Amino acid sequence: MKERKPHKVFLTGPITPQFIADSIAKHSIKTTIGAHDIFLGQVRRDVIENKAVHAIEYSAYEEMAEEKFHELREAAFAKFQLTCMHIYHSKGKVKAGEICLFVFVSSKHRSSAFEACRWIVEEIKNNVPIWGKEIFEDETYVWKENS
Amino acid sequence: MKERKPHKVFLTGPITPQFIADSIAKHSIKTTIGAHDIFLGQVRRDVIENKAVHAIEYSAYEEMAEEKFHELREAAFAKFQLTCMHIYHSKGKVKAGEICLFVFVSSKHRSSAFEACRWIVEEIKNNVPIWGKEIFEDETYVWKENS
Amino acid sequence: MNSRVRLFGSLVEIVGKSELNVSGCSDTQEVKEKLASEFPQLRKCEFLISVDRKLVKNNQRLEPGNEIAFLPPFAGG
Amino acid sequence: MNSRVRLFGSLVEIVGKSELNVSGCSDTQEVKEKLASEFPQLRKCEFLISVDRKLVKNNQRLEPGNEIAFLPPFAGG
Repeated sequence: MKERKPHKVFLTGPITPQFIADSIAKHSIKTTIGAHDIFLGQVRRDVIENKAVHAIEYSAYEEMAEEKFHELREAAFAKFQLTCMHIYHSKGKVKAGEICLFVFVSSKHRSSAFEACRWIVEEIKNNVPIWGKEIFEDETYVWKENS
Repeated sequence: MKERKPHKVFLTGPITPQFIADSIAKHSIKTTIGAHDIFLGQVRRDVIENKAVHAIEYSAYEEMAEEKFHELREAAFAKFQLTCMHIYHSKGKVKAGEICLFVFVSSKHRSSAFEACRWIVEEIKNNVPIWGKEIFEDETYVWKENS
Repeated sequence: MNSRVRLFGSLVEIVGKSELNVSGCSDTQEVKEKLASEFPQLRKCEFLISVDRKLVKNNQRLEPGNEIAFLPPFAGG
Repeated sequence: MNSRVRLFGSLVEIVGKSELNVSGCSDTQEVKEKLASEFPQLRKCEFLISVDRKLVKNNQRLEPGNEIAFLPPFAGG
């Protein structure tokens, strides 16, 4: 089996549309790819007890999270017919409307990309030690809970 | 029900990463969105009888296709809890490695975006009158068949 | 009655043009037969027929001004 | 034996720091009890425990040098 170099998942602050465009552009040389599925998590301006979320501040048990991401990556390649996969997650502050999660899966045919992308997002939500503080305009906060 | 303006689906030539980035960026003001799912179709350099596909030239029954895209859009909004959806398809020549289809679905929670995106891509493949000529380096070609 | 027939994809090459007129046909089945007798290769082709941009299930009576189209298997995406 | 315990998310606020040392515990259950008696609010918190970055199912014996962590419910994505 080809050894896949674990890459850095955490990026400080929001994931920019330009970063996403650059990632997409890099795949034009991989001409066995027919389908990409991209999931983006965007911070919602949820209203909690009359206060609107202004930003989420993400923190993680980074060493464990990077191990989990690596396991998840190996499992995804074993489970699905993939050409490429990339995961990026923000750490630090991400404002409402900005992007905090970028999962990018590429395959020859669309079904593998779709299935893998969805599976990966669920795995991240359930099994990777990341936390978020939902910060309001007045700087009070609550700890985010995943639904 | 809110009237949704049908937008132009066909773009001449490949869909660029920059176009995708600009579309993503426009959604940062929509702060009820928590999840985006983006599907990209990329032209594969398939080898058919020892000749590699250099490009696909897309053509469509445009008037009918635009009607179908509009119906599909209305059906998707009725069927799934969506905030936004955009579909772009190339016409004319798209080289191997370039992007010919961009489906962009946004919703509050991830499951609607995932389900809608996949549904829309299948609908496009099955029900929209678009054709593609797979052109080889030597300018011979075959008509593409969807799998 | 004169009917306008549009052709797409591989069918354009078989017929040699992307549009033609047929006369004296009262339904889509007759249009199909008429063109197939003129262009026998069409009999080997798989295609659907639309009238005014709606797919025809079996056969459909034609009205003046209908736009008929012959559509080979779709290959978008 | 001295064990290093790392805390994350909301638990950092309850304990007042992100890392501490506990002594005299031979398994994860003992660490949990010891910290809960010192910080009673922990009893109301939902969290998992990891040892050397692997989640502990029930209880786990500790070895010198193990890194223990208390992990509130994950909220990534």
